[in-house]
Amino acid sequence: MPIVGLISHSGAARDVRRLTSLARTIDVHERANVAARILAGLAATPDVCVRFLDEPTRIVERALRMLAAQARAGPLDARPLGPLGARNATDTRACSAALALAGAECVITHGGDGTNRAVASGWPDAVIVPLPGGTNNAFATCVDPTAAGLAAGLYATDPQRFASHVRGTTGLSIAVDGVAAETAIVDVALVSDQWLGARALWDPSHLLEAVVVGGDPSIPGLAGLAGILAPDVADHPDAVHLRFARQGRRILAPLGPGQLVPVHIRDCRRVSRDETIELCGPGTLAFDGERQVVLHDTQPARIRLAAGARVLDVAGVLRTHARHEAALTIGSRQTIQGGP
Amino acid sequence: MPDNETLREMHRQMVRIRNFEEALVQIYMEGKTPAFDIAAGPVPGEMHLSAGQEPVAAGVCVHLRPTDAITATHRPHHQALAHGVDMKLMAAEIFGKQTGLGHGKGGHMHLFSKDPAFGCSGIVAEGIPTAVGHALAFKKTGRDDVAVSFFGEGAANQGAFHESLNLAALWDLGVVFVCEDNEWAISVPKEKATAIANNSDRASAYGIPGVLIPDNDPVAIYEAAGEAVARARRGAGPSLIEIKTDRLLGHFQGDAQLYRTAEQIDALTARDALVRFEGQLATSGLLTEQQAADVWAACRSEVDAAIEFARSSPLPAPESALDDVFA
Amino acid sequence: MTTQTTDRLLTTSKAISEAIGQEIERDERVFVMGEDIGIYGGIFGATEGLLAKYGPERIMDTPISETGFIGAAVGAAVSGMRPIAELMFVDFFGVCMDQIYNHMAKIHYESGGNISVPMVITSAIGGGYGDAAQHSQTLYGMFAHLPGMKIVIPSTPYDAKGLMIAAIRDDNPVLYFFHKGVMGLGWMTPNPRATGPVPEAPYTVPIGKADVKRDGRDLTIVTVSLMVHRALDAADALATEGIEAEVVDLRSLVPLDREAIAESVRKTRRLLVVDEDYKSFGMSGEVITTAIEEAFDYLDAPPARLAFPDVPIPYSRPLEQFCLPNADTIAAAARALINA
Amino acid sequence: MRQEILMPTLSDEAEEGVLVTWFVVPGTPVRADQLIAEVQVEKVSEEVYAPADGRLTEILVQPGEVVRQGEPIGVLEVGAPDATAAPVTRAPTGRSTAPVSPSARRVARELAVDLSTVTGSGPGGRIVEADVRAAAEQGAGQGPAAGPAAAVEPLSPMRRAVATRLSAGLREAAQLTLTAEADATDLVAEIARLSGQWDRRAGYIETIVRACALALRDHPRVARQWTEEGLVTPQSIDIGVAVAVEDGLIVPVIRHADAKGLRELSREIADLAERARSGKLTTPETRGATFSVTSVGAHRVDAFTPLLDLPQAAILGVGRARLRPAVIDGRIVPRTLMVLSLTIDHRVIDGEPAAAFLDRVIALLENPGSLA
Repeated sequence: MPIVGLISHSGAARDVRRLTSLARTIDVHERANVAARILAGLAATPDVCVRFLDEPTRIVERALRMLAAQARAGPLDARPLGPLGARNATDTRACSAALALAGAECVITHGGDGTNRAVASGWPDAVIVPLPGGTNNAFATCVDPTAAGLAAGLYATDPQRFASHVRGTTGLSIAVDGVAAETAIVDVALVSDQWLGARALWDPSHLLEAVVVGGDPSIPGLAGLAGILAPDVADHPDAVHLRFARQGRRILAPLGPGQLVPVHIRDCRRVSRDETIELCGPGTLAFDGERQVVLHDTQPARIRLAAGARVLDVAGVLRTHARHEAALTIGSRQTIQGGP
Repeated sequence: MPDNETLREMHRQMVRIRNFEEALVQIYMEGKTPAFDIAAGPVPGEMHLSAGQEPVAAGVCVHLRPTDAITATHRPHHQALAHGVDMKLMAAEIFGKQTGLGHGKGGHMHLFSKDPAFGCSGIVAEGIPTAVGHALAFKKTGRDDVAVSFFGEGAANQGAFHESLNLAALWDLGVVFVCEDNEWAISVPKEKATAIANNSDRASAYGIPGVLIPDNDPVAIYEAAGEAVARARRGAGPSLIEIKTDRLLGHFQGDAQLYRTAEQIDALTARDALVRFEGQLATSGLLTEQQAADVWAACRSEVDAAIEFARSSPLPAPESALDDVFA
Repeated sequence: MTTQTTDRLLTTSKAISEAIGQEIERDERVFVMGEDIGIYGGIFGATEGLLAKYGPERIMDTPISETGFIGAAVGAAVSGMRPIAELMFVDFFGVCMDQIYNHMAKIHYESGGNISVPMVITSAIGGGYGDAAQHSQTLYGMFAHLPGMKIVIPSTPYDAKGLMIAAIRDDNPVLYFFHKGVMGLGWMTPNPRATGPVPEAPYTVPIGKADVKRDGRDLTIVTVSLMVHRALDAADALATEGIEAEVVDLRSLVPLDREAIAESVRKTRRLLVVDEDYKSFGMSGEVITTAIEEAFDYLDAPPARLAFPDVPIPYSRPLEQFCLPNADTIAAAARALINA
Repeated sequence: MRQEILMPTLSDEAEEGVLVTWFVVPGTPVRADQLIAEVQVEKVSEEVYAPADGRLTEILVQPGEVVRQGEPIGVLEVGAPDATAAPVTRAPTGRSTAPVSPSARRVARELAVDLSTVTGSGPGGRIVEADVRAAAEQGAGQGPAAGPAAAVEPLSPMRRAVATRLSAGLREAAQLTLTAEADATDLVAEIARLSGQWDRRAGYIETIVRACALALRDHPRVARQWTEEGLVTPQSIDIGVAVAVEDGLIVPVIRHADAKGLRELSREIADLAERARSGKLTTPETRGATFSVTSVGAHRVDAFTPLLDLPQAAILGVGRARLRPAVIDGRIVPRTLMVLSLTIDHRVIDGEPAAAFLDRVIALLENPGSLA
């Protein structure tokens, strides 16, 4: 039976930016609700099973209870996989690696950019169906969770048929002291902090440099800033390298939800595919908006463009399926539908 | 981000607290062996220690001034010390001496101080409404002081917690609600007591910011608390911070901890936030081995002096039990 | 008997609200919190007209959240304010008692006298109007049992004003109980004794001093609140039979004016306690014990008591009236005590 | 069959624990699984149940005692429980006196009315205050008449104490008083001399205490005390000195009075008297006298009968000293004389040895040099 992974990150959308910006809180009930809607979509597709991240807030178990309470879904083979009681990105990565090992066809994520980075790093070839569930969601775009579940289920049932709807993204590989550290899926920033602390970035005065792929002025964070500074880069697989300054060109940057703050730009230039950018300490490297590695003194980090993650186009899959079927296939477990 | 001085100060506070409580671990057992008799020895009664929870106190209280009011819990030592409550007077109170904060009438769960403004309650969650009142007074008198209420994850299921969040949000008061989630309400784990996973989510119910600090990290706590305190100080209203912290010892001293395994306890000890923080400071070049040793020695002698003061202080006259019921 | 030199008459409720208003004007630290104390003026009129005069900062309507706002009053008092918090009916203490007896009443003691909690809790007590088991109790005996709070219970408009001003100025927590039947409310059974002379200028009635409301030589009736009115009615009836009853209005339960009880008993040799609170383990027992301890050698008969029987307060009129002491039953008990 | 009840093993680390309490008295029958004891190791407590029906015959570890885990704490004699012992019956006790109100009792005491002669008008024949007053008026002439509007002052605790102790003395002891006159002429001169020498005025009282102390050394039997077990001779000479205070009498005690000189006695008596008047004496300072001295010398009283404060067997009363005609060598000469009255408990001491003691006191006072 084809396997679909489901990783919902319990800690996302709760960090200090609730205080420093207008970031929302996604509480566990909302998170379980999203998971339940994903499962409803999955349950409608023929014979897939679900393996999910076991984390302490038990989002998927809650979701399964919600689904059962609706009394519309048949039994779904859904079981946890990977480390028990996962608490951090390492555990997410391990779960993702376990999914790869189990032969999963794709994985649905509900979290922020950090969650998707962890999934991609544990399973580099993963076909990801990302639902936005973090504070800044540069990587994931808004998709209805039920549709996402349905598309993931269809894809898993017949990956060949929907192969054209898998899109590869560009990422950024980071090496510190010559050792590969991580692949970021949106951006790498160097900030003046010497500590990981609350991990999030919110104070523009701490920004020193950033390398960003997939700039888009319509999303928050450094990707949004890059999209404003280099509007023609948006559809281009290249990256931009920003250097910040104490004064100089002043831009209103969308650093967080509801947080438009002035930043000073020293320069901004396109980074070509073969180029290596060197970011030097002291400072802290933040990947996709989270402080991750402290650079001491003049410790260098080298950034190169690299293959990012593989993303499933939900609308594309559903369209293709619709073109071939008069209506959605009713699978062996009957379901599908909204309200009474 | 904290500057280097602040980081060293936070470290020093954590070391002070740890030293103070390690001394109490020893003293508490005086006269209580071989058979544990809770009434025996120089320090009778229950003794709730905070080892492992020092980051909460150090990271929050470093943002406070003495006129900011704290309400704490039955486990109050770390916050009292970090807020500047006199260690000698505190020790004397714990020994039940005349020279103690409450002249021996309060004890370890009932430490009160005017300057710095500090109080605590032995009743779970019931110290929270008082913090709302402090903030109400500050607002009415135009003071930009803030009130900080510390409570455990067990308290967040009590009505007083919810009433307090509602009132503080309704009246837009400068309260920082700090939930110390050490996962255990005596023997009941949070997952058996709380319908939702993170108490920070409960802020949403009252339309105030809720922040989760997942890893008991003093710098992360510092950053979040700094934002929350600043927000309260500028009149922007209350916030809720939930900190996942670790209770390294039993609920109280003498707790056989039958509800958790030795492995679980060892795992907590292995991730002792104080050890971790010291390592990080060393790696950052902020604390040499010698400096660390000096901090420990200085704190130890401060604690020794406080304990000596407490030991040598007179017991209160028995009939003074009848005083102080009324002002 | 307190001397009153004024021609101005007020009801008890107006005397209370006048006292609060005068203290609000005198002391900027004084404010009132409670349910329906603003535009409504307090369910029993204790804060009538104050919102219009002093505004919502001084007269704060609260949500139905007694633990929250009484706890907030404790905190505000510790931080230097002089709050008055109204617990609408004393029967509601169950939802906030911890703040009252574990916090308000104990902080001064626990702090070794270093922290004061100068606040007043006002609360309506008493029945007789068919409000049944959860809205008719007096319960003052239960509070008086717990150390750390003063308790005053006025029976006349004059005492009501003077005790309110004394309570606000006191550095201790004071519970100020007013019986609904002494307030002089138009929508309660008319009670001529609920209107009386009240000087306009502020004055205090000392807390802890009983008041002999009627002199007598043949027996002492010790009581409080509305039962003072009933006892005076009974005494008038007894006087026609040649029995002169002395009526002692305790006015405060904490501190209890034990000397006043003993003095009157030494004079009359006979004691009857009338108590609207439950009979057992309460005020009546305490008063009788006081007489035995302080004036044993002056008793000519075993002290007697007339109190609410140990049953919840029944709803139906004949049931409730059967339980409540009244002028007739008091007179009968007095005769029994004299003739026994 | 005998079966040991063992201390349960509750902890791997601690070796021993404590027996908190037994719930069964030895000798009583128990049933299997009946709760019989509670034990505690460190902070863990555990209930101990009877392993079988039987009778708890022996308790090996008392509550509070420390015991090693696994060791026996008691012994069970296994077998069917006995029938319970016959119920204990108690003989009824009762009183059949007419009830008297507290107020009536008080007034009867004040007016010395015998309550057995009063008829009660209260319920069940209870005697009330009015009944007593009526009886007192009727019986005027027999007992002291009640004044028409006598102001009644409540009895102070001290008043009660004085009354209780002195009447008890009169009731229980066989009191006998001896009187004798002492010539204090030389003593007066000596006191004047000492006053000049000291930084304070000397007085009679220290000389009398000193004389009594020295005489008691020679006549220890005077200080013996009556007890039900026999006569007890005190180990030291501790002399009480009566001090009049407002509404009462306090008798502070001078310990080892025979070891103290006049000047020391003077200072100590003044201090005790001062503290007695200001209410600052502690109870131990007024307890344990073996002999007492009481003086009314400041008033116009020549002689009186002192009363014993049991268990003391002797007390010396001192009248005023005044110039009086005396016959010396056949001539009438003015001398300062004072009367000493010695009350003794005749159960303890007879007249003759008491007189010898009094002789010795007077001899000492008449030769003040011997007091030094």
